[in-house]
Amino acid sequence: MSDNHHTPASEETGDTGFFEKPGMRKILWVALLASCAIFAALGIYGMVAGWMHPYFTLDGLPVFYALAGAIVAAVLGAGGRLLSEALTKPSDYYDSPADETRPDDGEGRP
Amino acid sequence: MSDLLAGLIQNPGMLLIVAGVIVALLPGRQLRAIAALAAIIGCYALLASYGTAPMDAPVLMGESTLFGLDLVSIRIDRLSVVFATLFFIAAGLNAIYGWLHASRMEASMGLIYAGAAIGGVLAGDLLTLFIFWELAALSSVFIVWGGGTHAAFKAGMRYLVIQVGSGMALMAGVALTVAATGETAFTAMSLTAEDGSLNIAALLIFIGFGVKAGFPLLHFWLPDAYPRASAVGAVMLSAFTTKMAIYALARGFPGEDILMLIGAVMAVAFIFFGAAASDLRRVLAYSLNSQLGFMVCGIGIGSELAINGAVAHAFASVIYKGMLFMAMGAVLTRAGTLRAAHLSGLYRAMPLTALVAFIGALTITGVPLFAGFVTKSMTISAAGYYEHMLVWLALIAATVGAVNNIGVRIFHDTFMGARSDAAKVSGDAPLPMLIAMALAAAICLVVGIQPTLLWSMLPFDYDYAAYTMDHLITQMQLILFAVLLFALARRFGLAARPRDGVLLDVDWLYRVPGRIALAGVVRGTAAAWHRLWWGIQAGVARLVKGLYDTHGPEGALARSWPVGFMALFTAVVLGLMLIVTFVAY
Amino acid sequence: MLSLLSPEMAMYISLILPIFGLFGIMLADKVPNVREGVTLVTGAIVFYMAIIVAVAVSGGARPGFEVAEIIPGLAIRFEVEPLGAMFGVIASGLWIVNSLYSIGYMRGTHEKHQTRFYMCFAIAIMSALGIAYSANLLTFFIFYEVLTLSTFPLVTHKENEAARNGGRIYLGILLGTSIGLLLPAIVLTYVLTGTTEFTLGGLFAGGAEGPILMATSPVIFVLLALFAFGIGKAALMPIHPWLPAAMVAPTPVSAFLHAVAVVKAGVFGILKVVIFIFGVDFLAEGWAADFFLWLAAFSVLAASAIAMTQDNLKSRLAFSTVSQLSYVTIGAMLATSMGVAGGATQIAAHALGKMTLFMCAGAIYVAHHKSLISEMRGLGRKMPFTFIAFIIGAFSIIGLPPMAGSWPKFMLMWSAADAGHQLVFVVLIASSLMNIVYLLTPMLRGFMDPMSSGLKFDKDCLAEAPLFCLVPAWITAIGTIVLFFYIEPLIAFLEPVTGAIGFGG
Amino acid sequence: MAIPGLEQLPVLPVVIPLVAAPLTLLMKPGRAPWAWATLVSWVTFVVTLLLLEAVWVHGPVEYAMGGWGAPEGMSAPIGITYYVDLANALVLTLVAGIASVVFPYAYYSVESEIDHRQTPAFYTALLICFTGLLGVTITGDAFNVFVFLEISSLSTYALIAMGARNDRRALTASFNYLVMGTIGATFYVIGIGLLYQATGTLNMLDLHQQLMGQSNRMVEAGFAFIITGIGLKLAMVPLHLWLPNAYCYAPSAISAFLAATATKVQVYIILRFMFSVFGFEFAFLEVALNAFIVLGIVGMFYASFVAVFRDNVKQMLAYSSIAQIGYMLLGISFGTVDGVAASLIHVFNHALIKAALFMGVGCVVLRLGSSNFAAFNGLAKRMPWTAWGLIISGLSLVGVPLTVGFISKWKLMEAAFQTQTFIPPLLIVLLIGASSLLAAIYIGRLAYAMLLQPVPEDAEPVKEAPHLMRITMWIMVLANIWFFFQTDVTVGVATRAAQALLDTGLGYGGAY
Repeated sequence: MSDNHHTPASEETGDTGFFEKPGMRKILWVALLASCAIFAALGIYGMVAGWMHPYFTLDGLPVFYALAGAIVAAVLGAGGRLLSEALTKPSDYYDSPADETRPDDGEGRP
Repeated sequence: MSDLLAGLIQNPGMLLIVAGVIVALLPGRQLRAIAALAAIIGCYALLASYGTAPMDAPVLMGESTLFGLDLVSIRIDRLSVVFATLFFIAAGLNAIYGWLHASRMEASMGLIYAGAAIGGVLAGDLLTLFIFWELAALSSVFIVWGGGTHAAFKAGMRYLVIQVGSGMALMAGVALTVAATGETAFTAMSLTAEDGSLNIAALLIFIGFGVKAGFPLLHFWLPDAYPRASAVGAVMLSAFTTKMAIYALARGFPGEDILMLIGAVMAVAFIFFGAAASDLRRVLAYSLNSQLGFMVCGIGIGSELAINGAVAHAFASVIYKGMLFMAMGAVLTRAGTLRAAHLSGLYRAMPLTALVAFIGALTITGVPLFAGFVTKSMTISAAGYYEHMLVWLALIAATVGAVNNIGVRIFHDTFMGARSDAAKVSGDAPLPMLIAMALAAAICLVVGIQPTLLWSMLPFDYDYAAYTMDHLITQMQLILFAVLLFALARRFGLAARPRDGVLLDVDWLYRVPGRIALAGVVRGTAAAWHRLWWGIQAGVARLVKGLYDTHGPEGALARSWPVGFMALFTAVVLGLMLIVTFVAY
Repeated sequence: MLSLLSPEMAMYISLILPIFGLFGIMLADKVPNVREGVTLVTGAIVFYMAIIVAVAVSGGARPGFEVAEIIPGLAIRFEVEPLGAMFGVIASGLWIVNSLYSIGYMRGTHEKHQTRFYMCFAIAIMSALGIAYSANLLTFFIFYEVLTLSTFPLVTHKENEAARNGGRIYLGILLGTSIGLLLPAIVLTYVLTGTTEFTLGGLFAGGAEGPILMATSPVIFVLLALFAFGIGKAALMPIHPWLPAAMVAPTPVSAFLHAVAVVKAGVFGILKVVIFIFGVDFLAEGWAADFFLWLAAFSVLAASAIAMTQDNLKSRLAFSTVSQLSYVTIGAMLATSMGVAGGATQIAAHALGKMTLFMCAGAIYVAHHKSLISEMRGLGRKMPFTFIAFIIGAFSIIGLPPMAGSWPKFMLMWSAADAGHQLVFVVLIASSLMNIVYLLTPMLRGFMDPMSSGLKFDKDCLAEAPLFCLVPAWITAIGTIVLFFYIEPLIAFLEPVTGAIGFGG
Repeated sequence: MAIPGLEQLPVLPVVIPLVAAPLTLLMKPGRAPWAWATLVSWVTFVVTLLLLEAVWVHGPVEYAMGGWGAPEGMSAPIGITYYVDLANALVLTLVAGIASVVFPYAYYSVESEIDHRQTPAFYTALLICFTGLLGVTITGDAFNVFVFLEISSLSTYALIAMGARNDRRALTASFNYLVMGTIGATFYVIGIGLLYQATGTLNMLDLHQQLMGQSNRMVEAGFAFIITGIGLKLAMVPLHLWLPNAYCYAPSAISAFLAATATKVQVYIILRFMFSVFGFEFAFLEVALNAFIVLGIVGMFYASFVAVFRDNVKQMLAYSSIAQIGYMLLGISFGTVDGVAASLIHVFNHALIKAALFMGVGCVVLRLGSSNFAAFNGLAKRMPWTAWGLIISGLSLVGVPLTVGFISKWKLMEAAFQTQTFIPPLLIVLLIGASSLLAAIYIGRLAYAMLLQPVPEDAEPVKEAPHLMRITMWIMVLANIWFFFQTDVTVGVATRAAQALLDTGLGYGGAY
């Protein structure tokens, strides 16, 4: 999944790795868009030419999977965000934060 | 040697458990790791020597009698052998992964845990299954505690309670079954009795399985406990418990319709939770739970293809999920945290781990050439072939969820991007960890490229072609457009990482109101009793005092009376006597 | 087993030898090593005798003899059946373990009056064997009382105010229920049937002549109530307070009370009464047992709840015992062959498990003088062997394989299914889960929970209790695992009495 | 009598001690009177045993004093008749048996508690008392009962008063007893008078015949007087007030002897009158029986409670006796063969128990000079034989198996279960159990002091009681165990005796 690498922070820290170089990122974007286009086109072709066999009428739609991917991703992004907003409590909600740390009991565990 | 023990000890899982006890006594991590690996190989050799058998003609071994019931310690058929083999592979990978980092307890309990899982899938009857079922719970909880924090301790306690609860439900179901039928053979059963009513025995067993399989509402222990374990421990945990339950469902409830619904809900619901969780291993745990949904759906569909798909997916899932947990474990080992908010850009310091995570992401999302593609396709196809559209949709959605949770959250957000403070780590994962991850990655690739290797092991002979143009195009469309959407969202600043903190789940119910209620009941009972007991004691004390006042040496009833009084009193008694005599007559 | 002794002779010896042991102990007052040696040798011989008896019984023999017939139909008579033989082996076997442990504990804590302590133990074990081998209710009652009286000095051993109070409650409740309720029950049995002999199939069931009373008669309920509450050692709520009250005793005594003899004698009595006096099938016909079934179920849960609130480890264990004993009562009151078999195996399994727990609790006290759970945090690292043994014992009590405690639970569930009381399942499951919380948590905290900063122990400095404390605990801990695998022989051994060999047997 | 040469047997138990008593007075103070009294008690005991055996084998024995049988044609016998059936044979044997153990026991105790010069008088009084008790039991004549009652009572007053050397309160106690005993005897004799008025006979057998069908005020009143009078002698609650002090301050041997015999004889009289003289045809009997249930239960509890709190062991035992009388009344009140048998069994067993206990206390008094609880602390270490004897007989009092007390409790409960009274049987049984527990408490207190309390630090070392006392005491203790195993004598005889008593008409209708 050579996907999106756009993280504004990278410029700020000035610590640019291999994937943060602007040229590299452009290449990745182009590759992503191109492969999307190719598979969408292949899908349409397959469906029109009839050598693809949908299970249901729904996926008989030529770019059904592309749409499904995009829509679910959108819903998931929004849903996840909402869920996070609604159900996330401070870290000390159940336990004290100290509980999460592993004390150095100077002994090593059994 | 008792019958029972003689039967059980032929089970390679049992031998592995014995080895686990021995390993606990060995000094030195290296020595323990070597011994563990040797034991795993040896036990696998034993299993291999048993060969395999078709589903309809299993080979039964290690028979014994208990309570007049026939126990079968080992049943060899293709379903059990494939799971056992898988667990051996996972155990081997775990041993290698923990070569340097597994504590004594983790090394030993890890072996026992694996042994219990192997024993469980080989078990030919419900009682033997129960024994291993509980053993798995018992050994795995120590691995949770291996996390070494107070939070891990508490999570472990909760984990143990729910796991034992699962075992007890199983036991209750078994007891009902044997009481009704006298049979303990572990074969397919049905939730509905012949007269159409609910089969309570089967239901209890179903619930027992469901807890370990992470059915929705019964799943909460999984995201609670797994993230608390140590780096090594989480890898061990991810492999066995849930897959053992999947095996049990595949054996016990193939084609049970309700499973499709349950699986579909699992597959979809948990991707949202995964998206919302901030701890990365928690993200993985939810993702694991969502993947379990695939398998549950497959079992629910129940056709040969679907069962094959479920089993194959379980196989792949153990490997890639283990691999992802390994990668996260490596990050934890190096960076000391797995809070998403604190991590990014790790690929600079840990390029190989990043690569593994990448391969893992490719596998779980189902990119062709990787194991996930072939195994997921089977289940999705089965859903399609048998016209279960809702299931089919759910599985598609789950695939997209994997793209987000694993591809974006685990791989991209952690390893890519700017270097965070936490990412200034000392180097890539230690060598044994890398070796284990590499082996896992290799398996993913081998299965992905040469799926027939796996096919031959699956329960049913079913000629399934994964690499068709249909599958390739649809799957790639799905993944690529999802990726595109996430990329665009990031590009335009629409997506943010989940908030840092605790994500509430069903466990809130028992950790907050449930806890209060339980404490209330317990305190109430105790207080009621103590009050009653104090009351009794106080009452007795009062009674004794009262008696003392009247009957004690100074009391009116015990004093020495003057003789005149006595005489008078006697006269009174006589008078009474006479009156009564006359009146009564 | 090859033996020159007839089982009858073995019974004589095992009932009389402890008395000789008693005098031996008394004579060796000033020489502790000889004194304890006498105890151990006596224990070993008695155990051997119990095994001879058990072997003979498993071969189908029912050795017995009559001491005297008091009134027609009322005799002091002994006869061993499998259940009693099992109890005899458990009691005498664990007595040895307990004696070993006592040596470690009593010397470790420098207790006074050790000679009296061992003497009382000898009488107590004699009476436990008498209970095990009794052939009728009268004999049972006699030894039941002797057991109560002989353990009283043990309970009040410390001779302080708390010990006296505890002893008062102990004696008051046990004597009170036995004389006030059990004796009337026995007399009533005698009045109704003309005998008190334990009769296979049930005295009231009446054998060939048919039952003496209707199974649904209220008299049966009254009798059952008198027995169930009269055998106060079974600690069915609300007759249980003597058990926590007896916790003032030194730990070996607690272990003895809880695991070896006293409470076991109680539940053994309940089983005997149900099997031999009422008859399992007879009881199943009526409705009387149901009340006690639910009372026992309530007892299981309520005692667990109270246990959760106890900070003193021993009193927590005491309430746990109350809860676990009610399993046996549940088994008996389910009135199925599998139920009584489950109850019988629970006696054995619980004996081993609880013995371990108490000995570990005592070991902690000997080594560190800690008895409150809240003080034990992190202690596991200092005394890992003690804690591991404790955890094994706790697993057994919870009912997890591969520890013995899981089988009785399974058999009780089976029996509940047979009897159609599915609610019992809920009770058993809830009990297991509560057991985890209150038994396992404190001990695991000693290990798995990181220590608070105040508690730091030297890494290499283990501070275990003396070996005499530790080894017995491990013997019984391993015993629970062994019994798990050897449950089938035990079931087969008990089969002539329980009638349970499993499905369709 | 079918046994040749034994025709005079029934009269011997009375005659022997009666003749022996004045002789005692002539003896030198010291060992001789004691030895003589002991010898007499033994001979009497042998005679009573023979009598018991004869009655057991051959049935009731009748003996007309001086050959004054019923004249031809007259139904009522003129002279005094001795009539022995199993019931009184049993009590006779008991009294003589207790005497034959207590008399030897008395020697050291008397030496230390009584003025040396008074010993001949003491043993004389003792033998007279013995005679009286035997006479009361053996006679078949209602007025003769009164005579012997007074013989025994008068000597008893003297005997109790002899305790004054140790404690002056013995005098008051004796005086109280004298007043009360006299009142009781008076009531009894008034009752007899009324009956005589109604029937014209004093022979018990004949009385029964005459009373059949009679139920007028005079008979009612006679009944009330007799029951109250005997009740007073019996220390039936609430007429027991004289007893505790009398037992407490009497010399130890006297306490033991009286506790074991005096009240027992009274129980026999009650039985005799209620069932043999009045019988079931007597309408008021039911009411009386019901009253006995209540009185019995009240006595069982009330006296036990008092006993629990007593600090003096002798007093504690005295109150315990009152409670035990409650059991006997309870047994009588059932009005069944089993109930009466239980009562008789308890009469026998309780005599053994109390004799042993008071003898044990006597040993302690001899060595430590006190019967307060404090003296008993750590006794098991100081005087182990005495202490263990006390414990065993104490357990017997509680009713622990392997001791006779258990047999009593068992038979009583068994009888209770088979009765139909206005109180549910189960409740009665539970109450019996509960009151046994009270016994367990006060005996437990004693046992705790002896076994588990430390010896007082400033205590001087003491020797065990003399062999003679220990041996005699242990004879009683062992009898407590022996008669648990040998129930033929108690259960067997008592059941048949009860059968005889309940059979209408004093033995005429019965096979025994």
